[in-house]
Amino acid sequence: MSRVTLEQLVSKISSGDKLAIPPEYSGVAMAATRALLTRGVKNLHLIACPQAGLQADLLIGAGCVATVEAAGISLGESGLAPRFRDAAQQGKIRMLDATCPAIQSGLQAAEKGIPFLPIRGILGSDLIDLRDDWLVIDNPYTEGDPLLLVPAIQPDVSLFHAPLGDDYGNVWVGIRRELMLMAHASKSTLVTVEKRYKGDLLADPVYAAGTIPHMYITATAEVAGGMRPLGFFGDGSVTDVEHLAGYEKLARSQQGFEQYLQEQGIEVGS
Amino acid sequence: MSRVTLEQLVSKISSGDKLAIPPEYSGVAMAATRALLTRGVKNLHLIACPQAGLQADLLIGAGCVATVEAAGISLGESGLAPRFRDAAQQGKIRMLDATCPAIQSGLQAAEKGIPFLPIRGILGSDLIDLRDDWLVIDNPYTEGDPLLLVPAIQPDVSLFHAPLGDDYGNVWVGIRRELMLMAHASKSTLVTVEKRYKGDLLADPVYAAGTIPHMYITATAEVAGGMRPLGFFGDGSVTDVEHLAGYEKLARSQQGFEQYLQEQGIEVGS
Amino acid sequence: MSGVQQVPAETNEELLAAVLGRLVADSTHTVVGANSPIPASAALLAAGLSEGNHQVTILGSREFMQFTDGGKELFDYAAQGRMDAFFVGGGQIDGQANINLVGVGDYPGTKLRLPGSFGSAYLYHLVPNVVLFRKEHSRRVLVPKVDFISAAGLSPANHYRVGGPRWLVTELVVMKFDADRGRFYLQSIHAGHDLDEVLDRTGFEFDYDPEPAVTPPVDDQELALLRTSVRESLQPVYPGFCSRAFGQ
Amino acid sequence: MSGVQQVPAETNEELLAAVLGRLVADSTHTVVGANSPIPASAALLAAGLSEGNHQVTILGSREFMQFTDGGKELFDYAAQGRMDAFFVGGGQIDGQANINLVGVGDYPGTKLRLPGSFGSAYLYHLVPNVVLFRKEHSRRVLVPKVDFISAAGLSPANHYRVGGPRWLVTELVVMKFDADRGRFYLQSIHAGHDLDEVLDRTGFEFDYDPEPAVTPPVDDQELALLRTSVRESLQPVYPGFCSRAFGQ
Repeated sequence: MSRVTLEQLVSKISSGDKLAIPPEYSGVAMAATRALLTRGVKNLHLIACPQAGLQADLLIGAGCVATVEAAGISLGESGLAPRFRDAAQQGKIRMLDATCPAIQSGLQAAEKGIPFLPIRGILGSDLIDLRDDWLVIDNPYTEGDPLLLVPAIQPDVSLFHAPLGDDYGNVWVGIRRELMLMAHASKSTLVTVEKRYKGDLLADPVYAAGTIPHMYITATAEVAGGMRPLGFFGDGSVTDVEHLAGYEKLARSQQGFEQYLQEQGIEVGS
Repeated sequence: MSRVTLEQLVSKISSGDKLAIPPEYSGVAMAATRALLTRGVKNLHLIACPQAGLQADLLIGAGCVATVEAAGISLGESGLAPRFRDAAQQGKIRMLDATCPAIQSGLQAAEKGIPFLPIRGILGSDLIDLRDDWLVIDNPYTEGDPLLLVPAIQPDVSLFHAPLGDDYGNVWVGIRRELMLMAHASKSTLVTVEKRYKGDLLADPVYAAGTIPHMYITATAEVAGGMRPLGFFGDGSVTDVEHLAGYEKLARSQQGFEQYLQEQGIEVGS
Repeated sequence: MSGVQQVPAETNEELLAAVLGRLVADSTHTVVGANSPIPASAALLAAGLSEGNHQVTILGSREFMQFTDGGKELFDYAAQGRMDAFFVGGGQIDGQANINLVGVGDYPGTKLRLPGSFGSAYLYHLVPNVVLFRKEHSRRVLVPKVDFISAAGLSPANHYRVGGPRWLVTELVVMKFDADRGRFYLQSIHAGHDLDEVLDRTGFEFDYDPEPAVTPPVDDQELALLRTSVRESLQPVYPGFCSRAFGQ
Repeated sequence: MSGVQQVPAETNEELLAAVLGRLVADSTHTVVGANSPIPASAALLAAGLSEGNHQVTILGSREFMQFTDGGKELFDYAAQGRMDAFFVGGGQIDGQANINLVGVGDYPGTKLRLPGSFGSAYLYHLVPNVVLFRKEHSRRVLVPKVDFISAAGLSPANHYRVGGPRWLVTELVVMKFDADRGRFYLQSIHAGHDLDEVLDRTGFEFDYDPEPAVTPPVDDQELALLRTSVRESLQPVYPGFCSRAFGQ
């Protein structure tokens, strides 16, 4: 584990990586995403764990993404995600449609080092026909009981924003344990932290309960406000819905999207 | 959820129940176990999650147990568990030998409402031949890859000791999340708590991270020192090894075991 | 009688919240998805009328969130059978209660790509009382056959299924889903609308009484709760909705 | 030379800790099971010599415990390939490195029921460097064939296996397990013992050099570390062991 700058952090994400990102109700590393756009990666396989919004739309609009694996991509109450919608409608991205618990089960399979997890429900959904990596088998325990299997999802890298990080590389996420699941499942994990925790998070039994231990953390960068303009469970801040509404309007066209980037001072690398 | 007396708590455990108990490094409800002996249940199916010690040995010695499902039963550095050893050697209990992660995976399958979990390793162990509920299948994702499946383990009731409980029925377990897994997997969960937490554990984001929400908790009873003579993660207390050594010596015979009960003032109900 | 205070007329949102609330009245635990203010109002209303035995979880809120094991816990919890009721929307809904949240046109949504199926494909099979709610009642939404099945309304007998769609509520009607017949039945029409309008604006076939019932209006107790405790509870989650949707 | 301080002779525990420590010297993360003071000393010694790149977890301790996801995390962690080394004991160990932790006699342990397999059946396949440690070197422990296979030393080629037994250390010897040959090789004999004694006290066949090497004694650096930082670190976990096992 090492403490690095934001630029050093995103330099650990490479073109073609399977990049896992958290849902918007959790901790989204937006500052790191902007830095990643500037770095200019290509052909990412984006894994929304299990859904995403602005972060995914920016990466798609900037041409960083080849594949999207998600249960849903939207701007929430601000509407559809326009660059995602456009790319999907035009077939510019390969879409691996899923449902939330299927992605979570895939991550848990990777966490447990097993090839798949069975999952209930879903049978009869057209999702199954689209996913040749989802198998329906006969439950070996009960005859005539068809059962869906979803394969392990092991991201190359997980990227998220967390409330606290300490000098030992431990990261506190509290009840937002989807972030811990991502870290357990991933080959590497990059975290922007809102604040530095002085001391050892694992040494305090109350903080330890919500801490991802350093063994799972590749690098952290301290970036106060690193989730903006999104809300954050860590400090109770809410999403800047005006920002999102403005984005949604502009980004309906690629030209408008470029204008948004310019207005935000985001240079897209190549 | 309700707050009850110790006697009321154990009255919710019935003869024949699948009773899940935690490992000794976690929170063992010893006072409740003594109360359970006095209550006098029979034919328990004891599920050690995944191992147990004095608690299991007392229940076995008092004739409360028909089946033991465990990865290990011992008194740790105080030696073998004498009543368990004797009962197993004489075939007085049905033994479902397991390995730690198999029990944990079984509990996770119940937690997820799925019939089984695959698990790596274990192949070649004689454990598999003994367990007709463990299946070896061909991994549907990779030809010629034999893979073990273990079925869901859903206890009727989980019983453990936790550091804190609040008036809403929430129970704080910190990093000892095997207790949370037990609660998630079980039909009902009974908890002795060391201390009452004033306020709502879920309302404090730092405590919430280590809290089992009240929906999973059937009843709690406040019992300070409810883990003694065992150690407890909740207050850093260590096991009374002299007590255990004395027990180990006495309990080598059934007569000595009865003497131990008498010395401890434990009346065994019928 | 003189001196009786005139109760102001219910808003559309209040009616829909009351109607949805009645459909989950018997729940012990109702979960509401993100960005769903009317179902959230309904769940809180039902809980308020239940004398404290009805737990409500509102995804995206802080106060009405009891889970501590990450995003997966909700789905595990449903599979454990601890969750009675859930509200689901749908870009398209058809007469067999199939729902489409993925896209219109050939897959992957050549005409209109929608956000995706989220948890619907799973919860639709595991939650005993799934209530479909889509305000818009139109042939665009209520179609003969969805373009894509995110979650299937019906399952063969050998499929493991402990839950499914039970009700559909729109700005016009309450429909009850009959899984045995595989069809919706028109339970009631909201006041101010009639059967012809419903038939005209519904793209799928359904069963109905030629003289259908009228949806009972919001009663005084419901209205009072909606405008006090429900509104107060929802204020931090949906401030815009609260200032707009509730009457004085 | 005059003035050289005489280093007191190593204790048996110190020798075994040093020998075990060398076998996990290259680890980045070594995990030690409960009730295993000598392996715990070994892991801490190896970590102390590694300049900080060697993480140690001691199950049952508070300080050397970095997991936060309950008992299962250790096993998930191993399956993720994050754990290099683990120490395992055995009621019986045979020449194919099968271990028995369940019982002696016909199952379920008619002669002597042992505690059980714990995590061995799993970790034996998933941890790259499993070091078998049993202090007692006798025909009772080191048997031709274990009565019950808790964990198998060898696997067919098609079994998923990324780890396995690599070493066996007893109070007499270090043996290296050759999985290709399916046999142990006598790496060295601790000072004060000889090949005849080893042959006499070992119940299984193994390969050896007719003039086997002597286990290198504890060196000054090892001894100094064991008697200072390792002892201090272990004091809260194993107070009895610490007062007994380490020389002054």
